[in-house]
Amino acid sequence: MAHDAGGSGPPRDTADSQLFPRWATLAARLGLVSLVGVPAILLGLLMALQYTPYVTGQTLVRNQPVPFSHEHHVGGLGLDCRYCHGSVEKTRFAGLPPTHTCMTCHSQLWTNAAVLEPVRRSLAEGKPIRWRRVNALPDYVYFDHSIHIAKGVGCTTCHGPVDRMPLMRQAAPLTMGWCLDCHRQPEAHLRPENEIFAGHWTPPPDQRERGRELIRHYLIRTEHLTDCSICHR
Amino acid sequence: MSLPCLLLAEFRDPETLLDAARRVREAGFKGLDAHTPFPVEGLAEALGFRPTRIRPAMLVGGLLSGAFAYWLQWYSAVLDYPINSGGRPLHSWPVFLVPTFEATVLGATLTGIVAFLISTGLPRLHHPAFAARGFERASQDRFFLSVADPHVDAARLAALLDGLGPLSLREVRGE
Amino acid sequence: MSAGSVLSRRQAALGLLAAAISGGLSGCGEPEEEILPYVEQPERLVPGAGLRFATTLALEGYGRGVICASAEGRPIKIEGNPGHPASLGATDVFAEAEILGLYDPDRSRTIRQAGRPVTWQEFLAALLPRLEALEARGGEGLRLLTGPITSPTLLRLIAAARGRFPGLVWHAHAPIGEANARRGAELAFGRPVSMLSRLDRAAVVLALDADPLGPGPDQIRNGHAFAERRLARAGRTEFMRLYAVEPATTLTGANADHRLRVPPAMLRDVALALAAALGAPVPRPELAAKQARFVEAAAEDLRAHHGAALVLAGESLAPELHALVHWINERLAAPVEAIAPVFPAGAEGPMPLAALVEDMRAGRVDTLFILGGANPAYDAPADIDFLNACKQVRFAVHHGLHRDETAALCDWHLPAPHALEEWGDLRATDGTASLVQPLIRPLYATRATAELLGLLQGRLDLSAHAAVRETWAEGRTPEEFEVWWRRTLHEGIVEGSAAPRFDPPEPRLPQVPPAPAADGLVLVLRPDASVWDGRFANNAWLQECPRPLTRQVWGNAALIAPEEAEARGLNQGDVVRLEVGGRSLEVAVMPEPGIAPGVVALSLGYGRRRVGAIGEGVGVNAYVLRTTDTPWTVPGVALTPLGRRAPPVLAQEEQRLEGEARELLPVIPLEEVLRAAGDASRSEPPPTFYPEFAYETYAWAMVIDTTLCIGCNACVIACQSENNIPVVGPEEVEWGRDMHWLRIDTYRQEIDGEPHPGFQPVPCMHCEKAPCEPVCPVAASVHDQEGLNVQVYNRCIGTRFCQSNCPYKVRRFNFFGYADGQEYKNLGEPVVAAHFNPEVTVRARGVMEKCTYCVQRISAARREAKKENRPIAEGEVVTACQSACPTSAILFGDLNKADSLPSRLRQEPHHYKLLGHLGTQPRTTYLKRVRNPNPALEGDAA
Amino acid sequence: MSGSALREPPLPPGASYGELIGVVADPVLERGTGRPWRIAFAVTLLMTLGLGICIAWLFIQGVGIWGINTPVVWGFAIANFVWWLGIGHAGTLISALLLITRQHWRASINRFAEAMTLFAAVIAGLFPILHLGRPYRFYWLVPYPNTMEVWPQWRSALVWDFAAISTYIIFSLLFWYWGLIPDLATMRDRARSRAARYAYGVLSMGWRGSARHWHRHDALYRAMAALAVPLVVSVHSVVGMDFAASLMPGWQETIFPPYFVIGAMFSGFAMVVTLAILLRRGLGLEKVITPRHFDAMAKIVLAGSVAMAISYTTEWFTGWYGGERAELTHLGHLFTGAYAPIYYGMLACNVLIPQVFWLRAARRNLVTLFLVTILINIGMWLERILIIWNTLSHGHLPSMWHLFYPTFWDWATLLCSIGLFTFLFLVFVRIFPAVAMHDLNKRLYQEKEERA
Repeated sequence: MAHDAGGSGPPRDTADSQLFPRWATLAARLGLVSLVGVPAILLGLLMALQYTPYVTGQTLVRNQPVPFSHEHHVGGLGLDCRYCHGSVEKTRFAGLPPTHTCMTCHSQLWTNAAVLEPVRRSLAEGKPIRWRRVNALPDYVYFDHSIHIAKGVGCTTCHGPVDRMPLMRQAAPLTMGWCLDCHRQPEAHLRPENEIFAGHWTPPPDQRERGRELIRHYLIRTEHLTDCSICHR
Repeated sequence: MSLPCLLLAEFRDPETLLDAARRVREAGFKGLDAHTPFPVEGLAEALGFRPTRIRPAMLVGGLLSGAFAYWLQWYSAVLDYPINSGGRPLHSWPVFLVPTFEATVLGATLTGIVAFLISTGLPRLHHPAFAARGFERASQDRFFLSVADPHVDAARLAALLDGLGPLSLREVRGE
Repeated sequence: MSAGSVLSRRQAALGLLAAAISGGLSGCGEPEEEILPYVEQPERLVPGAGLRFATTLALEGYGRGVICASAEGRPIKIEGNPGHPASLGATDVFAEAEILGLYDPDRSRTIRQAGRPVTWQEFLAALLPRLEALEARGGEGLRLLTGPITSPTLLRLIAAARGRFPGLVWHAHAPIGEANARRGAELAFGRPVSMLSRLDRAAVVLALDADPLGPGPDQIRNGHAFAERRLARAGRTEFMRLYAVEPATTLTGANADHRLRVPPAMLRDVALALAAALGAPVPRPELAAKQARFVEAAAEDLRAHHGAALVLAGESLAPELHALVHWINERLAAPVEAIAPVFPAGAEGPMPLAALVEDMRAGRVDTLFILGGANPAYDAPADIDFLNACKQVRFAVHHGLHRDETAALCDWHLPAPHALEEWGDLRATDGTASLVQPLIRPLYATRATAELLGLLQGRLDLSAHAAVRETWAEGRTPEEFEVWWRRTLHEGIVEGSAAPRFDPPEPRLPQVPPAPAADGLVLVLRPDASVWDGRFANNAWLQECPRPLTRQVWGNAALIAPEEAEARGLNQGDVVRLEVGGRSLEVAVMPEPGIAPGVVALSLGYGRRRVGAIGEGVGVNAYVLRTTDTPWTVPGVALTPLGRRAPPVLAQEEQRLEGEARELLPVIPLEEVLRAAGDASRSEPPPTFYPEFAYETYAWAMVIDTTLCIGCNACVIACQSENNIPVVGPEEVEWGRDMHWLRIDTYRQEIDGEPHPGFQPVPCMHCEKAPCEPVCPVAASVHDQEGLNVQVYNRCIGTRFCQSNCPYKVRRFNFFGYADGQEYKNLGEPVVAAHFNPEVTVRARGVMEKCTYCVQRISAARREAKKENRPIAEGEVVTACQSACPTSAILFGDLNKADSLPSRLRQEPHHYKLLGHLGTQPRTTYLKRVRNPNPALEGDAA
Repeated sequence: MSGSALREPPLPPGASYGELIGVVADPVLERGTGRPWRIAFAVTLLMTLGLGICIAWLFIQGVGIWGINTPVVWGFAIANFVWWLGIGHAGTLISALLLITRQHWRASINRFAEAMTLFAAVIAGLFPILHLGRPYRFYWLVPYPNTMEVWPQWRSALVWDFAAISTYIIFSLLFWYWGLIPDLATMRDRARSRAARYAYGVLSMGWRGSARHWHRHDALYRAMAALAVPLVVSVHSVVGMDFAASLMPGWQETIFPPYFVIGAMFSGFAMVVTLAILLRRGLGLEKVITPRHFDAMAKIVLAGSVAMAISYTTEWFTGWYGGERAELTHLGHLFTGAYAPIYYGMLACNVLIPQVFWLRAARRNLVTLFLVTILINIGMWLERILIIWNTLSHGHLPSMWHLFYPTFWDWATLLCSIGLFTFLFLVFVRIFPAVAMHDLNKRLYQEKEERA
């Protein structure tokens, strides 16, 4: 135990003859701070991560069995969305063109282009083309294309300027928050009927006013739009 | 940042330490402190410490975090996403008070902790006092008076403490 | 689209054309999906939109017209066909459950010989030479065994087959059937007649062990009529009175105003006494005071309602008694209609099973076709030894949905298509014909009965489709036939095909033989409300559907009177041996207040040995105690306790309602409703601190009329089918974890010393001040703007606080992944997933769920209305339970419309809120259960 | 509080500062682990691993492995939660309340009582999460920015729980640790091995007993004590509200919050006594934990038991006086239902048996104390499970009456949680001074002064 070194004259001890070196103090303080700080920062990053394309899949492009270019067909040839996505006005599901639809043109054009081989095979073998889904929602979300079309939400509002997409890309984060933003104030995005299928559409300067006008026009009950039961069943 | 010089006087019991403290203070020494195994009442006064501001800090911290908690509840339940929950009012203030209270306590506590660390300068693993031989008993059964005053040397202190019979008197040198 | 192709569970849940590989409800980090468009898109079919087709489903050979909804080519829901006389827009449990039956993984998939898979060609190779030989012998030794058949096409083909094989004998076997009724009618009228009772024109009805409201091909029609006559509304005086005399409670007895418990033998005396009281020259038997008084009062009541009084005889009654009842009805000018039997009788009709077995044993049967799901090896009476007889048959072909007990005896087995997979036609009990059209391409390589009968004529290429068209093309030019065909398929009913009514001859008064004196107990056998005669034993929905009254699931029990149980020192669940004529079975007893002393009631259809993973070994096979001459009541049964216990699995353990608790399901006499007529000062909400939320657009609400609820369970299965409600299995139910969103609480209250059962369907109450919502920490249980109490599965973390605070306990928790990876037995197989309704989320483990008022239907209606810029019309939203209910006891609508059904019914004097005093302000409310007692029998004690 | 009964000093007269320190510190620093300790350690370590298995199986299979069912959706998990949290109350109370009320004898027991509190609270906090259907989503109770843009539902008592308990755990940890710092310094200075000195040195953050430090320490510590009392009360009131803020018969009672708080103190003190007895034996603390301490604590337990009796009778009375059908049915079920025997057992443990503490002899007889306090904790667990069983198994609608039957996993989880608690405690007494040495010496100094 402690020994009392009594003696003549005041004994002198040097500051370094002790348990911890000088730097230990700084280390301990940093340690204490990081003990709290590091987990906090990690959590913060984790939260931030949720907003990144890494999680939401925004801007994500997928390779397709057939490198179908909306840019060419919509932007170039000016096909109407509904030519291929036939049920977009009728049902929940926008619909994908049956192989038959592709062949209406491609039985004449590019009849032996290599890229179209899968299409021809599909028709020949009666096997569907396996497209890879780009805009995917979780299965507990019941999104209905037809009602959005009917109430003045244009295709590009969610799908982005497809007429400039060589390969289909997920334009929006498709998070619940993103849906809510529009469901909370639709006026920012509503369009008149004739512009719904417009290839790319930029809101006019007085969109707010027009939007409110359109809400009345389409008889949209905004208060109901944030009900859970609107999307979840 | 170790002091150039630190004088330590060791005593057997708190009473003597208290006398010593009073004396050195009257002598106008600077940089006074004491090291004891348990809190000795009156020591702070004897050494002339100003009352600490930890508690006011805790009060402020508590109130702030409480206010934030209440605001958060109000914002989220009334403003950001108002949802009809069992026909209860959106601004259900009586229940909002419960989390508010908890937040207040937590806020006050954490503020207090931080304030304590700042005001005491802990953690401080390296300190000249530790260099003093026999100082380990400061946490057990010895009572040390410490003077960190460049104008004071061991002799003056010894003279001043004459009659109180310190067990030992030592000085710690930094370089 | 290749709807037959096996779908993944997700795909079904997702309902897109996409095969989604996905994590649970939490859906974090979207997995990659694929979308498969059509190659050639079928016309009519719009991806994402459902289709509805009219078709017909058979029970006991009789058709019940239905409309089947399909999604992406998968049949997913059965609804009633309003145009069909045997459906009138409603369904029964059996019809609803056909969906699961279609996707039953235990269905037979391949042709087999001696258990080994073979090809159709191999079968033909074996069969055709035989047929040649048989034809040479004039068909001697060729036999057909079928269930009851009403299909014009099949009858035509059988006749045609007889044309080729004069010696062909057709036998029909129906374990339930209507043999006694037929013989009784012949006794009375001297020729085959079938009598249609018209409850909708009856003011007083006396049921002699008859169960018009019970399960059976006519349940829906009778239920509908019953409801028409028992509508208790303020100021509406007309209200049928129903008497029941029976040994064991039937649904009819449960809904009767006065019910007399008598042992089966006593039924004869009651019938005679009644006839005598109505002036029949028959000896008036001695009756106990209580019974005498009952018969007296009933007879008086019947006489008083001449022209609208009706007596019904149950199938269990002897033919003589049926005849006697015909005589009584004649006397009362009862509302009955005579038609020629829909099910062919007499010469062109089939021979009984007994004759077949006799010939088989004598080796007179060379080639035997067992068609249409006949299963004598399981359900033949015990005195008919089909098993050994079958060994004598050289070439036996079994054709059925499952490789069942009979299939095991036959050398050949052919898988039969499910009713929703093939073409056909059927007749309803009133003779109305309707077409059966497939909703989906056959899942397996099955052959329709018509095809097999085609073979007998040597027509190897005859498809069911062609056969049916042939039948109906007769007497029509091709053009008009095509028009007719399309219209009939669309309507789901053949116009003007109902059998013509005619005036039957004066019924003769029969000689009623004395009741057989028997000692010991009398065993009363009944068709089962869930598995019928056993054919539905492998249907998990039906097995788990709580039986009416007993609320037992997954099995049957020997029901005995409580006093009987006490006398014999038996407790619920004690296993006993029932023994008669050297045959015995072991079964658990269950005291049931509705059973007459000295009677043991046991339902048929259980104890299947070969049917599939779900049904095998469930319950006890009662057929072993059944004989040809005692099909329904087996006298002289000895009961010996075995000291073992096997408590029945019950969905509801406490049924007694005493004292104040009666407020839960008040039973009031009709007068109270009439007296209180016009008084609408009711149902103001209790005072509250909270501001009332305004529901501007719609305020959905439901009113349930407990007077009309006959306890048939159709709504329960409809809900299960519509909302993807999983089956949990007997063990889990025993733990108390059944998942039905809608349950039929059954309570018994003593009225005049008789237990008076009452049914109370309990869905979610959708309380405006919902106790479940404020307690949810994550806002998974919340209200929407239309007043729905919605449960957001994907937000739910499973604290179960909502359920613990729900006074109605209507919430259901996924303790395991019942629908999501931890399914019961084989219900996890991919094909089963095809029955899921894509409009409803398949709930994962650990989340709470509950009745949503079919929010998917509301949402669909709302979206349609919005697209057309109009409000949702009254009656546009029909919940699954409502659409199934044969008595329209469940009514749904918008409270914001003053003229909507709920709004009007909430003004009724006998309207009440369940646990209303708690201030939960439920949106689901009730009408009290109204009785129409005969004053002459009131205060009848002891 | 009844501590005022202690006129005479509880510490041995003539003891020196160093001696007392030795009494506390030597068992940790000088003496090796005894055989009993090692056996206990091994057993509880196994039980802790067992808890791990229970949890693993739970996550693999789902909460269905427990006996919970549709009406009785809550079971052991919630009962265990309430029970552990109750135990996790006495520590902070002893420290804080007795500190504020100047009950200096607390010095001998507050340290390990606080440790007990901490461990119990942590284990308690475990159960609500385990009990979730989807435990991996528990963090949705925290208000944080998320892409769903949804928030916790603040009206739910569970959110209050979450706030209260997390606050309480953090608070208890800090309170305990701050009280510990000076003693850690002492250990640093007494420790022989260099490793130990470094370890204690880091943990004590360089505490050098400076008068300044003491001054600030005192200010903070007393302020925290002042906060602790309302906090503790709030925590178990909130737990009480989990049940009271409902409309189920037997739950919807205004008495619940105070009744739960008292119940918590009751069981907590009982547990403290149990542990005190074991510690006194195991570490040879006879000098610092004296019969007088037990006497005082026994009195508090007795008071608690009386308060519980009052709570029960109030519950019965209000139930009967309210006259509501469901309430009466519930009452009837308490006394005659399937769980009645357990209920009577509970009453015996919590109300009847503790009455022996009216006798001075019983208060000072360690065996009696030990047995009674064990029984009390069993009784308190029964109370908690019965609150759940009786109400949920016999709710408003007879059609949904269904009993709860525990499964193997119910029992395993409960027992293993006790194992974990003991394990943590065993580790604690081997590493930290089980008694607050600076408080002891301060007390000693005061007594010397009083004598002088």
